[in-house]
Amino acid sequence: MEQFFQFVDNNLILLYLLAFTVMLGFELISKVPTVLHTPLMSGANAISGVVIIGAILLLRRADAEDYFTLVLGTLGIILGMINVVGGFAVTGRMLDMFKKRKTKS
Amino acid sequence: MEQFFQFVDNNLILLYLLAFTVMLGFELISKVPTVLHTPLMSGANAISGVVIIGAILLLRRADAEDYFTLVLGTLGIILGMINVVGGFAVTGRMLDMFKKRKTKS
Amino acid sequence: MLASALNLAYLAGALAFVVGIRRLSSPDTARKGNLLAAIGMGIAIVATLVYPFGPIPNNYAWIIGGMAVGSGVGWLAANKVQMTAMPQMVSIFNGLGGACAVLLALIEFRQLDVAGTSAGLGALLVLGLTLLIGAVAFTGSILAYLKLDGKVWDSQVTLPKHSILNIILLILSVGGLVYLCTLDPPSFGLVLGYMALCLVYGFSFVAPIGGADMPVVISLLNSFTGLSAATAGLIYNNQIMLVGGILVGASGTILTVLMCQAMNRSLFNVIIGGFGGGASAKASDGDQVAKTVSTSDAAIQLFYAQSVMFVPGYGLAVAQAQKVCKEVDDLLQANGVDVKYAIHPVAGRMPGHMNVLLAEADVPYPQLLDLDEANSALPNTDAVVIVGANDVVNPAALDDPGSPVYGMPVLNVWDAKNIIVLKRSMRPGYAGIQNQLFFHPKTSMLFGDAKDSLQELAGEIKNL
Amino acid sequence: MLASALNLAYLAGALAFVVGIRRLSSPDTARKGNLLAAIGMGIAIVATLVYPFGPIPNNYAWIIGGMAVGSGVGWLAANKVQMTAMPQMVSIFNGLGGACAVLLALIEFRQLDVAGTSAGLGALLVLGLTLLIGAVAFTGSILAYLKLDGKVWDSQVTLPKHSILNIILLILSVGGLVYLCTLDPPSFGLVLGYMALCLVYGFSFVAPIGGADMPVVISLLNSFTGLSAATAGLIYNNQIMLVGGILVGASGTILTVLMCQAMNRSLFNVIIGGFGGGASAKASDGDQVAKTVSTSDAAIQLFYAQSVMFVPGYGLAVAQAQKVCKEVDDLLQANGVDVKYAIHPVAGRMPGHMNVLLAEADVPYPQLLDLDEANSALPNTDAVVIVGANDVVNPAALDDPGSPVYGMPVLNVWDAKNIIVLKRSMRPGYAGIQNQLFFHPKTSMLFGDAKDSLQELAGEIKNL
Ligand SMILES: NC(=O)c1ccc[n+]([C@@H]2O[C@H](COP(=O)([O-])OP(=O)(O)OC[C@H]3O[C@@H](n4cnc5c(N)ncnc54)[C@H](OP(=O)(O)O)[C@@H]3O)[C@@H](O)[C@H]2O)c1
Ligand SMILES: NC(=O)c1ccc[n+]([C@@H]2O[C@H](COP(=O)([O-])OP(=O)(O)OC[C@H]3O[C@@H](n4cnc5c(N)ncnc54)[C@H](OP(=O)(O)O)[C@@H]3O)[C@@H](O)[C@H]2O)c1
Repeated sequence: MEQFFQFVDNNLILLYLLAFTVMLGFELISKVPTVLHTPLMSGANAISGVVIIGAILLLRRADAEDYFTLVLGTLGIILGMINVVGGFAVTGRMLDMFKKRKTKS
Repeated sequence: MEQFFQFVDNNLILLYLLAFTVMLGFELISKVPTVLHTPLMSGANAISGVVIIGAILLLRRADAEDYFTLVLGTLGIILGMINVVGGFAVTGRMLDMFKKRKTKS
Repeated sequence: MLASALNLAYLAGALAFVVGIRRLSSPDTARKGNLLAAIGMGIAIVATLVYPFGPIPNNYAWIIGGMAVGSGVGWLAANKVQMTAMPQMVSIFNGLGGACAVLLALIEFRQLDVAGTSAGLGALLVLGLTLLIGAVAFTGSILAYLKLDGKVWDSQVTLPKHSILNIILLILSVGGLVYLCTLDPPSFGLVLGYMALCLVYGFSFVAPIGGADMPVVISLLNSFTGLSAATAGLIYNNQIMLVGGILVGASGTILTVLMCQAMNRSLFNVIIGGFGGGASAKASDGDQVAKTVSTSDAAIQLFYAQSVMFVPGYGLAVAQAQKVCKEVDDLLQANGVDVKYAIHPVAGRMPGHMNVLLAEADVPYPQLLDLDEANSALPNTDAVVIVGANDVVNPAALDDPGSPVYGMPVLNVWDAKNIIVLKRSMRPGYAGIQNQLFFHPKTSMLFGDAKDSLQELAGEIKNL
Repeated sequence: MLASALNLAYLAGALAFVVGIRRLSSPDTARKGNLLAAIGMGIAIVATLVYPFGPIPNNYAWIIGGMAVGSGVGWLAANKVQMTAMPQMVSIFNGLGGACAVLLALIEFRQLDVAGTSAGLGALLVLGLTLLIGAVAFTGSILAYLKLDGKVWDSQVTLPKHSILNIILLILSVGGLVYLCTLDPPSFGLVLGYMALCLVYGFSFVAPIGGADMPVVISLLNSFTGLSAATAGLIYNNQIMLVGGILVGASGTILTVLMCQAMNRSLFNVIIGGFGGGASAKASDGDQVAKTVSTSDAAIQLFYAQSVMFVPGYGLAVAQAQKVCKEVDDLLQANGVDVKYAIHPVAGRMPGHMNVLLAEADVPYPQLLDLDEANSALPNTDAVVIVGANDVVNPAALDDPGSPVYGMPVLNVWDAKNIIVLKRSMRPGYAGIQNQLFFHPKTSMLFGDAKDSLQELAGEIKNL
């Protein structure tokens, strides 16, 4: 418990940031039309690939002889990168439908 | 310039918080109907009275003999409190119009 | 532990602000939003009274005394003000918030000077900015109040080439700020001089802006007050001041822009002042003669109509004619006439102006039509009575690309069968432009103060 | 200085995420939003490659190699997938993001174990949470993919009393997390066991959920991946991971709720699984007989109609009948029939499903009507052709309060003059309930696979 309170006091601004980001996430989405649900989900999924940043940081600091970390970390980078690149590309393809929509209507 | 960069590096989370709060402020307002402009302005005005928090902090720390600070600080509290209380009260009165609206329609 | 609890209370207060503003922006939840924001403020104030603890003087007598006085004055002022004078009140309140920020900065500067310690560039910059922004919000709001209340006229405070003067004052203020930052600590006398400069700039900033644009200006100054609260939050490293201030700053800015958009103008255009400059293109456009109508003829026309629509505008507010208007409405309804009111979003001088006035006269809500509803009902309306409206029924908005109101959605009153216009003269309205509607074949003018005209109409209708 | 610049670049990346998501939520700006978010990600990755500087091993060969492989695979997969298999693809991508978080946590745990240093409660908690959430997102998404792709059937993976099993697994996982936190550092073997438990839980979490609810589940698992990215951000004290993750977590949650609302169900109801349990109230409701129609009669009816409206549903996707449907459409239009498509927002198995299919068949956008447009056009429509839709045209949504679809807005096809239904049998659709529409006097059934039926229709029309 003590540790929790200490965390609160030391990371106050972080807590504000978290709370406000959650609010912002809610606000941003709350009025999206149904047809955009799937592309939006896909785009958000691509963004969740930021976890790759962690894999890069990890690997950059890893001992050059520590093959366990190197191999698993590289695997992480591959998986994360598939999520990021594939995610944005799939979203783009989905949205191409809407481009068609625009020009013809 | 050096000081600016140092500030950036030391207050990174604060900067995120600022940027996200600005975004949130924009998002919150961007779809308000015209009739609510005046009450919303008035409500926001009441919130800007948070500056009174500063006046309270200042006065609580002020030397009990330092009459310059005590008098001007108390004046600040009075002005701030007028802003806060008057602001919320006026907003409430404006919005009472809408209550009438609701019950009859 | 208590400290953490209080820190979390602050956070809860900040979130209450966010959710409060969010709710304030939708009619169904606005009242709860206001309450929530007020609760957030209450939490923050109470938390500040006890935290941080430490062995400090506290001076609770001064603080509580000041809070009591401020609350009393604020409460009374808010509740005694006339509904129609609310924008003025908001403007004063906003100015006082700015003044509070100025006082804070001033006291901090003096303490630096007395202690003679150096504070660092960052602290000086933050203090100086708080003073500058707060001062502009203060004197600007006071002048806005005076203008709105009709105590000061634009011409009394505007100098020729005023915008050049404003640019000079702005440069001087910013220069003063930079200079202050180079002295660490600056002498208190110098700070006072800087403050005076900032106060003058605030006044001068608002001076050239047309009195009728004051709602926009108040919204802008409101976002300034928010910013000064945020910079003051940096002084005390206090997150709720920071976050609350920034929220108000951001939402105030957007609100200002939205208000300008609703009038089809740019913020820059408002700030430069002097609306209506190049607008006389069509004003001198002929020796057309407007048709007039006698009170008794108008009364007969309304009495035998199936449906009548009132279009209130700024003139209704000037004449304070809302109650008499409701009287005529009641008389007509008693005779089976279907009576509606068409509320244009920017009729009057503040958003919701007409709603406030008509609510005061107890006009029930279902009788009020918004722009779209009114425009679809107008083709089936027998008679339109325009009570002191002008720009909001100007057909130039649809067909004259050179007109300053071009592009603004207006009430298409010419779709109705007959139009009766109540105003005092052929003078233009807010935008300063002629209105071809007055020369329309369907239109007849009934000149005179709106209240008098409506009173006479009521008398005639009773005698029918 | 460069460090500050990179920190600001991170911030810019985070803002690009925010603005990107904002734009993704409106059709006009969605494409730009996606691009902006991708740019934000690019900035963040590049910044991470060079910052922090320091004398560290870097291992650029491994990193760049991994990035190249990942990019290649991702790009190919995204571009080679069939339009109709996109939800599956998104599900896999999401699972891989979760797997990445799992690997990160695993490596960090191992380094703790190898070094034998104590890490502190906070760090252990954050690592354990990252592993738990990431693992659930990983195996859950993979199972969702398998179900969507028809590779696994609900009954194959669901045990009786499955929700009790899930509660037990959840308690075990959380208990494991708490236990790990008490060991500082925990042994790597134990961590592997914990990971296995979490992976099983993710699988079991999704198992009982109906295959057709997978889009909702993917959205939920997507918000889990976001959360695991955020907790991983806490490990590295990296703000963009934190902020990006939280954003996805929050918006994913709201999106999930919105999707459930669009189907008139609660999230809880979806997660518990087994839709349609108590829904058979009206299913056995009589020995009513549905009227059938021959292909040639149907062709004549359509050929001589003035206006025809297609109502596509999930069956169109199953039969892959979109191209043939367009062919019939062209034939009818060539004969002067006015052809439209009514797109119900939840027709098919993912939002926008019908739009994707019809876009693939090059149906021009103006022919697509949304729910409201279609419902106002239906009374003036001569013939409605329902192509594998069922729940979205179920009148029980309007008049049977006991029905699970009650309250969902539906297409009021019974307002049209004639209704032709193409489906293979009298079997119910997604909600598992009977549809009285099939017994409606205006309705005639044309049984058979939608693609075959349409092909025959096309043949008949050509011969007319
Ligand atoms: N609502 C807002 O938020 C807001 C804010 C700022 C500006 N504005 C602007 O204000 C304008 C509002 O349009 P509006 O049609 O309501 O008003 P308007 O165009 O300003 O016209 C008001 C008319 O009322 C007449 N009038 C004044 N006193 C009167 C009296 N005692 N009895 C009878 N008539 C009287 C005036 O003519 P006489 O002098 O001949 O009597 C004048 O032509 C728009 O241009 C809008 O952009 C609105
Ligand atoms: N769009 C979304 O986001 C989403 C997500 C999850 C769930 N849902 C739910 O899915 C449902 C969608 O409604 P819907 O009307 O589109 O579909 P539906 O109610 O599931 O009905 C589909 C119908 O298509 C027929 N069908 C299947 N294969 C066929 C084939 N090859 N040829 C011809 N007919 C075939 C089936 O009947 P036969 O077997 O007799 O042929 C079935 O009755 C709603 O209940 C909705 O809530 C939607």
